[in-house]
Amino acid sequence: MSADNQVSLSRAEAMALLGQMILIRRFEEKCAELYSAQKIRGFLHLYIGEEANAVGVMRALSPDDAVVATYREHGHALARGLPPGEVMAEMYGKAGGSSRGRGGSMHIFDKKHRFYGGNAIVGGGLPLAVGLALADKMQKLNRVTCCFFGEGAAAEGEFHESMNLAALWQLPVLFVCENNGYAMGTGLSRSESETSILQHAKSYRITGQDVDGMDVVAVRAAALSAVGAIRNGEGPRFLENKTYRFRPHSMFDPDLYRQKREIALWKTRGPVLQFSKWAIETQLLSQSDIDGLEEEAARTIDEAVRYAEESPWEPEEDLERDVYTPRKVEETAR
Amino acid sequence: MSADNQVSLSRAEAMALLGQMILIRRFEEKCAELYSAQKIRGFLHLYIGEEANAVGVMRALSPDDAVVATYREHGHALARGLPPGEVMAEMYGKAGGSSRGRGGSMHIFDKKHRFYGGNAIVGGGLPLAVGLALADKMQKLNRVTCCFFGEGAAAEGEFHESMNLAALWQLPVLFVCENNGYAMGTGLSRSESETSILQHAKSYRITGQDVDGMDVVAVRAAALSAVGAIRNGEGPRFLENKTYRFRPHSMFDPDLYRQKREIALWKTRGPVLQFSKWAIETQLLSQSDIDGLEEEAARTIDEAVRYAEESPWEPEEDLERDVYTPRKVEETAR
Amino acid sequence: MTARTITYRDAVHEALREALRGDERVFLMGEDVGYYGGAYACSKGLIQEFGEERIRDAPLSESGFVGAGIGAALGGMRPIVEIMTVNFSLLALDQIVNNAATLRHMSGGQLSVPLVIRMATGAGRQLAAQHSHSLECWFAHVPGIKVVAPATIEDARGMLRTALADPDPVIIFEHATLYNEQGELPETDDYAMDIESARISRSGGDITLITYGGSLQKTMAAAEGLAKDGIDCEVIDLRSLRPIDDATIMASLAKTHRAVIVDEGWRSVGLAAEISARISEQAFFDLDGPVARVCSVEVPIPYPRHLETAATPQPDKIAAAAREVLRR
Amino acid sequence: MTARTITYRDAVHEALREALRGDERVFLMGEDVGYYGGAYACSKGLIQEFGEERIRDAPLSESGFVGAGIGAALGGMRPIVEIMTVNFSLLALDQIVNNAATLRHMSGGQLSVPLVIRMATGAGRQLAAQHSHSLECWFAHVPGIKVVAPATIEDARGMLRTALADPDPVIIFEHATLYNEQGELPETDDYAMDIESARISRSGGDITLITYGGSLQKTMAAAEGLAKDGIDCEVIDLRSLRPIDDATIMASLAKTHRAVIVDEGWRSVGLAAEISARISEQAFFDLDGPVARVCSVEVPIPYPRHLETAATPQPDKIAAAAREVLRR
Ligand SMILES: Cc1ncc(C[n+]2csc(CCOP(=O)(O)OP(=O)(O)O)c2C)c(N)n1
Ligand SMILES: Cc1ncc(C[n+]2csc(CCOP(=O)(O)OP(=O)(O)O)c2C)c(N)n1
Ligand SMILES: [Mg+2]
Ligand SMILES: [Mg+2]
Repeated sequence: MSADNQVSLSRAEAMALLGQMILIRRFEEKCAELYSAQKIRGFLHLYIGEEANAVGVMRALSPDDAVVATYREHGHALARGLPPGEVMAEMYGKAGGSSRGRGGSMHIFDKKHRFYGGNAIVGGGLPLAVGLALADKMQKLNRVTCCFFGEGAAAEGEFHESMNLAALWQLPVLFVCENNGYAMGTGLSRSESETSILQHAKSYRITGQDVDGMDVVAVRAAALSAVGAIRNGEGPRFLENKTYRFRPHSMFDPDLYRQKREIALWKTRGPVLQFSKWAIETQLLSQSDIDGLEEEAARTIDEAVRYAEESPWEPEEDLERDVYTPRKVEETAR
Repeated sequence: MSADNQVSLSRAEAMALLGQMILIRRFEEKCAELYSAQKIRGFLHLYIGEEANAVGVMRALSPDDAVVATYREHGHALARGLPPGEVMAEMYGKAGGSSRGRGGSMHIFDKKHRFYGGNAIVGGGLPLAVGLALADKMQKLNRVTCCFFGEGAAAEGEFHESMNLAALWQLPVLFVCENNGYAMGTGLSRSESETSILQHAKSYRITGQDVDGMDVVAVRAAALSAVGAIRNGEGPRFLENKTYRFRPHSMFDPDLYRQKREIALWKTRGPVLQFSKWAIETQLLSQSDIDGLEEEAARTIDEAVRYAEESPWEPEEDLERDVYTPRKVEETAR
Repeated sequence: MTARTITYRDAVHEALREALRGDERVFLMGEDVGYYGGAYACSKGLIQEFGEERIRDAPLSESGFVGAGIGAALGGMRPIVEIMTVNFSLLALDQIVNNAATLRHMSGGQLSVPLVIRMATGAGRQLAAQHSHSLECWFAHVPGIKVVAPATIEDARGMLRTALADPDPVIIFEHATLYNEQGELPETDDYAMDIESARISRSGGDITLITYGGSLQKTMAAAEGLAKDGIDCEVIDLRSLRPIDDATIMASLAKTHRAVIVDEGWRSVGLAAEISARISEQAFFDLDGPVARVCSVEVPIPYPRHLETAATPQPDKIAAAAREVLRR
Repeated sequence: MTARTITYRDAVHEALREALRGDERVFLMGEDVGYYGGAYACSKGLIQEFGEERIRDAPLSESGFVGAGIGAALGGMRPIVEIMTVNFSLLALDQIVNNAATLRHMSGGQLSVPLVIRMATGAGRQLAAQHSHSLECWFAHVPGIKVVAPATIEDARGMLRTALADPDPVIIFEHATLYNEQGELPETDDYAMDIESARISRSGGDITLITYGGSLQKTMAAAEGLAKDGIDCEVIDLRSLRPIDDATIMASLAKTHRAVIVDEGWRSVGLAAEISARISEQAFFDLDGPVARVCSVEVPIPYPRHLETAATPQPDKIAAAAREVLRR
């Protein structure tokens, strides 16, 4: 953990950071279990190992800001403060889920929290984030749109187009590239001629920085500084967070393409482990604080699972609901 | 004209460069006339002012190399050595045209000359060029694929994807960005946050250089050096040629977005004018050489127009021909 | 109510201008909508009146700026995104299908995307294969969006207003050959046109000709020609391609018992097939004979005039199809 | 000829492997076809056998690598491009429609694009709206490409070989629910299957059920069920979606006089509409009643099993539609 960042960290903040990371970690471990139990179906992409990114970044955002994420977004949803029960119910596909169960693990939406997905098309969320930021700028709302995506997305044309639009129009977007080194089974050096995604961002004249995505304090500090600049009207900012997923890409992935040693090595840098150790060493937190957070997470997750279990299925009659907005007397364009 | 480049220029080469530029210039002036006479229809995008680019680059290519261009490709077709009569007949839409008249001015193809269009989708030719080069590399053919496109195309996702693929796979492509400052009516600084397209190319680790696209000698020199490197197995190369179109974007464009002064200023740097002046000053060519080239161009164009006029229309019965390859005993995949 | 003569282009222009004046949230975004004035000159002068923010020239990035339009709609704006032509919309389909059309349902009704996308469509100007597509049928296949094709000057003005008032994404197809068409437009402030129903453009009793967009005038011409031979055609302008107004079609079939569908799209798996299938399902026992389709020949549209004409529906082919159905 | 039990996935794998062995020009390119082994594991082990050049992992750049496949085909190779699923093909449509499908005609017959594109398609695995598309109909609309949907293990192996031998672009749709299906495959070297004709999967005299791809098994199940009630269905597997084999369909209609079309695509403006329209045009006087369609409900496909099932064609719905057409 970098010495610079320790200074400003209060005990309360440390509790919040670690509490959220633990919640996400345990929540996802539970999801893996529930997947085996066939309560959760479809694709499930675990965020385990990457928690510091969502948690660190979200601490820099205010409730008015917007978030756009990917199919690996349960962690982001929880860090953003979505009710864990609703997130879990969405994983089940229940009517009490964030998206009424329609989307499942890849499509968690929550308008109240300005959480705009959940997007299963790699790169597909980037232009949306640009547009949300454009709306804010045109409406003179001093809000930030934060867009998470993987390093794999950086190869897509939509990445390029979105970077250019955001920079050209000086829009208030915080781009957070969660560079976990792999896009499914394809290592970054096999998919990008320039493996620094930050260099790409810079080629659009976007300011940014490399961040240790295993260090929640570093992520938080970087995000705070970036969000500050954005709110200050300085245009978009870019963070390239070097991170790692401890699990395979999805529950279907046999993970043939990574070395066991590599995984083990990264695990020693795990964000929960690392932060806990540091917090105890620096006496910011005690072991019993941590135990307390674990217990709280366990309770929250139990509660979330109960909520999900008890939540009803959306009735089949509602299948065609919400394809279009129900007709009512509409306001006209003028 | 840069002193460096003068040295290696023979009289014959000077004649060729100027002859081709004059041919293209006069050919296109004729096209404008024929457009008014409604002999040529649809869209017509003149290359006038930009001749040095096609002419200079083509001199560096050998007949085995491939060329991919845009809808502004008549100049490239002529510089590549396509028979002017066939190019003109294509502009008419006659059966004697390069593409049997099917494509018109935006879709000139000539397999014999490895001239792969003519593409009316901005950016659409870039992935094709990558693929042609990939085929060469896989077949161990020491050939170059040269891809022309405008600076406007650089904003498209396909630009980004193509740069990355070419660089990642170290493919023998010469990218030539003809930066004429405008994409239709949109000036470069209003469409790109980073207005150096070369900087973009570099962000993929592609080597390249800025080139004075009004100076045929400079273009030729840059292309020779780039093609040399590519043939040497050094991967793709990129040229950003700063140039200007003297005419509106197409025959439909009222040209409301440019200053008359700007156009006039660029005209003083016109490639035909500039090179002629320099060649006379340096006594490489005489005025009568130039007059001879003009006469030859005029003859060639007369001949091309006659050929186009006399060429038959493709019969309506052939409309459905060549949508698919006619069935014959096909070789199997093995 | 007085009327005045105006082009289709100017009708679009007026509707854009009034929308921009009437609602701060409305803005126009697309390639060359600003200083160039729009590829078809529909937005000429608007950047001078409304400024660069609201008349937003976009880089050549169809996926990017269409997606940005969707995001801006989510964020409280009412964007009008102009995709210069349908040909370039191929680069933006992911955003349209996977985001614009899907977000409302997928979010369980939380989000809506009040976005209007306008684009020119169709052949007829000798622009060859890559610039002559008619892909309305692709869009009409997708739940979550509405698709309209204003074939008249009144609709060109009035449908835009209604589309902007709609809380869901609406795609407007303007046939490129229509922009120069002239016609009378009533002087009224109350010009919103519904975007869900078909219109009987000509009423008749012998056969129903069903069409939309750039083929309406050709179909009307065919009907006039047939009238001279005593064949009385009813012509339906679909107007809305999604949803499709079945009631108007079936009511007409109940009267005429025969139908020809005219559609500039390629024949196979196009809009004409859908209309035919619906007639078969809903009016089978009304039918006196097979439903015929007059569509584009299944070739990339060629450049030369005679081949382009041969490839696309024309009055003579429409009339011939009607005669064949009628066996006259 | 001996036979052995094998999965659809392995049939694809075998066909790929043999194609790569048999022709130096063949290579496989796509996201995660290499070290990952293919999203559906069809290419597992091939990179070890053929190396990184010929089993080419591509970056997430659908438009880029599909376009590169087209270019490589022009340049003398025989690329097999895998688009992981049809959902991502939306990003590559410009290359497919404006280049692959068009180059031959537009160049006056000079060029040809011997390209095979494979992609997984369809719903049924609870992957929700953005990952459950069935857009075969869009591709089937486009002249210049061929479109096939192997519904059986034999076709999964055999159609790939024929597609590779074809001088024009062929798009192969593999329904994602089929990969784990098992069946018998004859041991033969001569396994190329034609890619133009439909197949009578079950012969019967009362009604014709027409389908393809992932719906074949559901349709067969419906037919078995109906057989118990004495309703004798003929089932046609279209196999080729472009061109469509009209003759087989009409011959069946001449016998049964009734048809239901089963198509996992959304109902409006889909493949089922085309089949219906063709029947109306070519077999109208053979028909005893309206042609029915069983398609997906027009909603973005939801994630929960019960809603996904409700949204897509199922044996009970197919049987019900058949009964309704037969009024039994
Ligand atoms: C456009 C598109 N292409 C392919 C896929 C299939 N796919 C899903 S996730 C993924 C890898 C993405 O990698 P990255 O962006 O690095 O994110 P990560 O999964 O590592 O978090 C791929 C190829 C997709 N969902 N969308
Ligand atoms: C994908 C796509 N979008 C839009 C257009 C319409 N269009 C044709 S040319 C052009 C400008 C291209 O500018 P540039 O690439 O700089 O080339 P230039 O015309 O200046 O040579 C535009 C917007 C198109 N043909 N294709
Ligand atoms: Mg990754
Ligand atoms: Mg330009």
